[in-house]
Amino acid sequence: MSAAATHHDQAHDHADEHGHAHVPTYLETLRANRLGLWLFCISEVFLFVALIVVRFALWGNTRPELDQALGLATTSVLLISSYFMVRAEVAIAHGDRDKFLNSLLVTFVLGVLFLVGVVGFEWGLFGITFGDHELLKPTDGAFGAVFFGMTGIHALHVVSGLFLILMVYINGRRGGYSTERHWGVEACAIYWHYVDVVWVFFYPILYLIGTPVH
Amino acid sequence: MRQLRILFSLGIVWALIGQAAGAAAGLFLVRAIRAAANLPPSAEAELVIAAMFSVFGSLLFSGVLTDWLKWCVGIETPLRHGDPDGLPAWTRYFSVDYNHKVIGIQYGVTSIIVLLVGGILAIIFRLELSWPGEQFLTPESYNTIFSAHGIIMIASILLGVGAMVNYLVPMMIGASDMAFPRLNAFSYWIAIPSAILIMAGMVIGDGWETGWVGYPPLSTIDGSPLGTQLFILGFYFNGFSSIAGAINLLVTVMIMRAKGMSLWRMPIFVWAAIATSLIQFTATQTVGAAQLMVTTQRVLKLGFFDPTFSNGLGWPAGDPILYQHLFWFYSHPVVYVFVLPGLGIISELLPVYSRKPLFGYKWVALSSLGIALVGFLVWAHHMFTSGMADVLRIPFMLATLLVAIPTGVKFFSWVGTIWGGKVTFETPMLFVLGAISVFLIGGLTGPILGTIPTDLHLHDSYWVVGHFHATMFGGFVFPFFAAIYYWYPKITGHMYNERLGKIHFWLMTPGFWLMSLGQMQVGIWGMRRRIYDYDPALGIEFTHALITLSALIIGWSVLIMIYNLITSSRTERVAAINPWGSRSPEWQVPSPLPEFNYYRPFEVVGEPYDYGVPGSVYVRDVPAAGD
Amino acid sequence: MNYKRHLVIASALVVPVTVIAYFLIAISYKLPFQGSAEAVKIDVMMQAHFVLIAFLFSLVAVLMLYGLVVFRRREGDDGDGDHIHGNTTLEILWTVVPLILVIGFGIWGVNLLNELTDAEAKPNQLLVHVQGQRWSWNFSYPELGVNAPANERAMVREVDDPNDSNNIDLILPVNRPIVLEMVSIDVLHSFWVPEFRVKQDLVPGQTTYLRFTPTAVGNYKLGCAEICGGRHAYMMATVRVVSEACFDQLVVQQLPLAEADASCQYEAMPNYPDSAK
Amino acid sequence: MEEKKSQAYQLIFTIFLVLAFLTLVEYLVSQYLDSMILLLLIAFLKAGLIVNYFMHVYRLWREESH
Repeated sequence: MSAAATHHDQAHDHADEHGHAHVPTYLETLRANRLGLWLFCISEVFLFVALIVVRFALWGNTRPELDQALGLATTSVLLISSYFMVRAEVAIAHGDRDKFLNSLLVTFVLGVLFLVGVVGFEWGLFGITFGDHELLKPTDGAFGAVFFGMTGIHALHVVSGLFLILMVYINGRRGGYSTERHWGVEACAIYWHYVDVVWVFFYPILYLIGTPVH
Repeated sequence: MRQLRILFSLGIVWALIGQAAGAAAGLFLVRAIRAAANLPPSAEAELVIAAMFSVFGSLLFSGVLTDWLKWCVGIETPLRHGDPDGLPAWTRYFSVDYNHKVIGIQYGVTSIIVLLVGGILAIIFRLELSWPGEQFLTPESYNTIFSAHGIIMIASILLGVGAMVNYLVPMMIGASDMAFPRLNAFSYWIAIPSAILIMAGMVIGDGWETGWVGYPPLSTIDGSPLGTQLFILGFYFNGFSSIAGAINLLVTVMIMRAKGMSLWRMPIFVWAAIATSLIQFTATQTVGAAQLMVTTQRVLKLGFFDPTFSNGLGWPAGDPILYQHLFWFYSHPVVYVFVLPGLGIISELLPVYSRKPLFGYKWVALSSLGIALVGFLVWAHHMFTSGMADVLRIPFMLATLLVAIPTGVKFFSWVGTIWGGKVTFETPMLFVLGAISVFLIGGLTGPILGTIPTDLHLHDSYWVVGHFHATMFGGFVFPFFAAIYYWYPKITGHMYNERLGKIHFWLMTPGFWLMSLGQMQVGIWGMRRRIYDYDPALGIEFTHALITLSALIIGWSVLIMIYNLITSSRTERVAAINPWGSRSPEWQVPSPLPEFNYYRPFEVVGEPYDYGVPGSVYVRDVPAAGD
Repeated sequence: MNYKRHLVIASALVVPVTVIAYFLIAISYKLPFQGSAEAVKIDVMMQAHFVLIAFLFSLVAVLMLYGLVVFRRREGDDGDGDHIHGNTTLEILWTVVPLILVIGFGIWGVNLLNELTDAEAKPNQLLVHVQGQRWSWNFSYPELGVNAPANERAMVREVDDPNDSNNIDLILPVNRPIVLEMVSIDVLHSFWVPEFRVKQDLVPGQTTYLRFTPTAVGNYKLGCAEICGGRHAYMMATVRVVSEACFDQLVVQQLPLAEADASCQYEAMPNYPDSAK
Repeated sequence: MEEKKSQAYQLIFTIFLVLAFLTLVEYLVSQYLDSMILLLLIAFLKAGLIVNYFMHVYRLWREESH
């Protein structure tokens, strides 16, 4: 029996041995976790801003020719996934367990679709083609570097977000979350929305701003 | 048999095994995939994936991820604490442990070991530089060694900062531990494989030659040694440690302060730790981005920093100066990560040995934040001669000079603290005073580098080398040693050997002065930085010999300290509860502290440095009645 | 405790210590020979910095040491010091005074920098093209359509490996404004002649400029000041500042050194005592 | 309770519609106006909506949880 796991009132015996073991309540842990996650988000802002700065430094007011339909499609897919994520969170907070799980599943599928859009079509990684636009190559100077760098870093976050969703889904099926205690869902949701917010900036910055160079 | 069992219970052993296994797995994976895809073998790609896998393998095998992995599959794990079952108590210092004091000591010891490695490298190339001409190194190995010295010392300093922050902050604010003990352990255990990657870079693939800055195109050009890649990845993974540690610290200070401890009643060191963490958890990301870009440029040919690209369509090419901006946006503020905790230690210890309140507490606290904030606006002063846009030089020059103001506030506050006190000169105080003197040299030689016209001569010269060694020693090394001596009785319960401590001081301080002033002298006479050999016509041979001699003296003095620290913990000299007469909470209870720091929670009822007010106390136990 | 008296004594001590400190700096940190017009201007600022360093060093060091001696704990006294928390007036004072100093130096620096980098074409100026590569320098004179001549005399270069370094000299006419137009073909390099006091990196993919006016005839050494790989230390060249007449013979007419006027032969390096022989 | 619940669903759906609309506007702006400032403004607006309504940033400075 460890002192950390014992209830506060019963911790007196252990106090002599280990000192004052403050056992944080769920709400206290929640507060710390929330703060920590948000600080992590702020920290990551500097990574993404660095990438954006690189984009503006190297591209200036130009951009490569990219498939606009594909860009709008991936953006929409990610936005819809974000909606289903928040729907899942609202559902668990109000005890709708089925709705929670279904929404989570939809989020996951949409996230995978986004990856297919970016990594599959836009990168042409699996040789799948979309429309007839010419694909940008990673070695195409600053255009290739920045585009693949930014979408790559973002895709990495999407992949890790998908892992989180999968984890939450599995735990959710086992009944790991309740109306009162679902920090895991909240954390996963914050992360997923965060990935979406990043794309909210990346989309115009990569696809819309500047004059295309042929 | 038992010894073997104990050996294989140690996390550090498993971390090393895991790193080797991960590296091997990564290597063979890339080889197999490339063979299957009919691609020619690529040493670079193998190395990168092997390095990444090795870090992950090290973390996995050491056991620092175990709790989290269990959480992933829905298993709740109580926080493990206390001495390990069936194993000697010392083994917890070599394994994954979640107690902030254990982690602090792990950081500290690792820091000193890494410091020794960096110091030995310094002495090797100092011997090479003692005389003009080629001594015993080749230019390539010289380049590798001085580059490694730089980055290894930085790793050491980051570990040392981690040690001070981890050990001291929860103790000072009355928390039982950090907010996220597992994350805390993670921060430490990822620093180990990344340090190993950096050191491996020296031996694998002919080292590297870029200095610790790793400027492209030198770091990305065809034929640059493979070691560069390991150095960059080691640097990159070390960043995880900084970011995680800083977030942890900020949350801890935000929500785990003792009752009554308002911001203006925190020990001054905590302010420094906050300022440090604010820098660490933000700026580190940009250098991480820069290192990733260099890696992708090397492996995948993404031309972020490659100016030679042209496809005839007017598409933009990369820009090598862009790297310098990203790099210094982190690497300048990180200098303040190194020195702010040290300056915090100075401000923390001076009142104790002067028996007088810290002069201008609020000003000192705000000056830490001021330095941290201004530190974000001055990065391009490392690039005054780089060829960046002229319009940028002037604002960065003015911002750079502004750093002098909060730094000046600190100096004058320290003098103000001493005046009117009753000063004693134990070893920690000597190191504090040494720190002030050395940091003074470092600080005063800064503005001449800040005004561009004078910088045009001194840039990339040995003046710069002297200047930053003085700031690093004055801002980190001396205060770190002061902190070690000061809290040694708290950590071990034993008193260090005062005589040896004083010998250490009286060897190291003049030695350092000589070294730093000598470096500045040869710099102003025309000695360039990072050169393997120099022109005897400059007339700098004698000074160079002196610099080498003083480097040796500093090296020996540090060995004396290590001897002192090791032997003193085995003596019978049990330290008094409060040998320094400090008001700080940790000195009001017997040493060493219990597992969760305090037997009962305390509340803050006074000012931290109210020396000279009879009967006033800083903290007292929370009355048991309400509990 | 009579602080006022102590403060007066300590402040009085600061003055002589400043003088001594400046004297020590002046003799141990003697700047190299002033080989360019820019060096003269920059050195004024350098000296101002040295005065400031001497003064601030003395100020902090004297107050500190004086305090440590006067306010040391006496035998048998185990009380605390005076209860002084701080002094807002003093804090403001030592925030504002440095601020003014800093602004002063800032304005000076801006003006001087603008002067040094003034891109306006000066009469009689000479454009020199500098190309850096690992690990050698190449110079040409685009306006004259010639390259810098190879160095025929072995220079005093004990540390230099003749196999690795080029032996092309940069020959410059004295007292003419020089504009260096610099490119690098591989990695970063940096052009530094300590006697000229100015420095500029060479960046692949772009052209950088450096402007100065050499004012003394003699031989100087140019070194690469930005780490550029294996033989970075040996990426040196000789800069020979010669009279206008010699420049004409050696560069414009491309005469071999042996056939040029005797006065164009070997020139001592102004501040390298042993190179005169 | 039930009412609160449907309100919550309604709110997030409304926000989603606004976001979708803004995305469309963004696309149209780039095609017809090509204004970098406007595009960035819309991006910030979208981000603000997500941070506030989807990520519940205000929970950070709320004392009690849930």
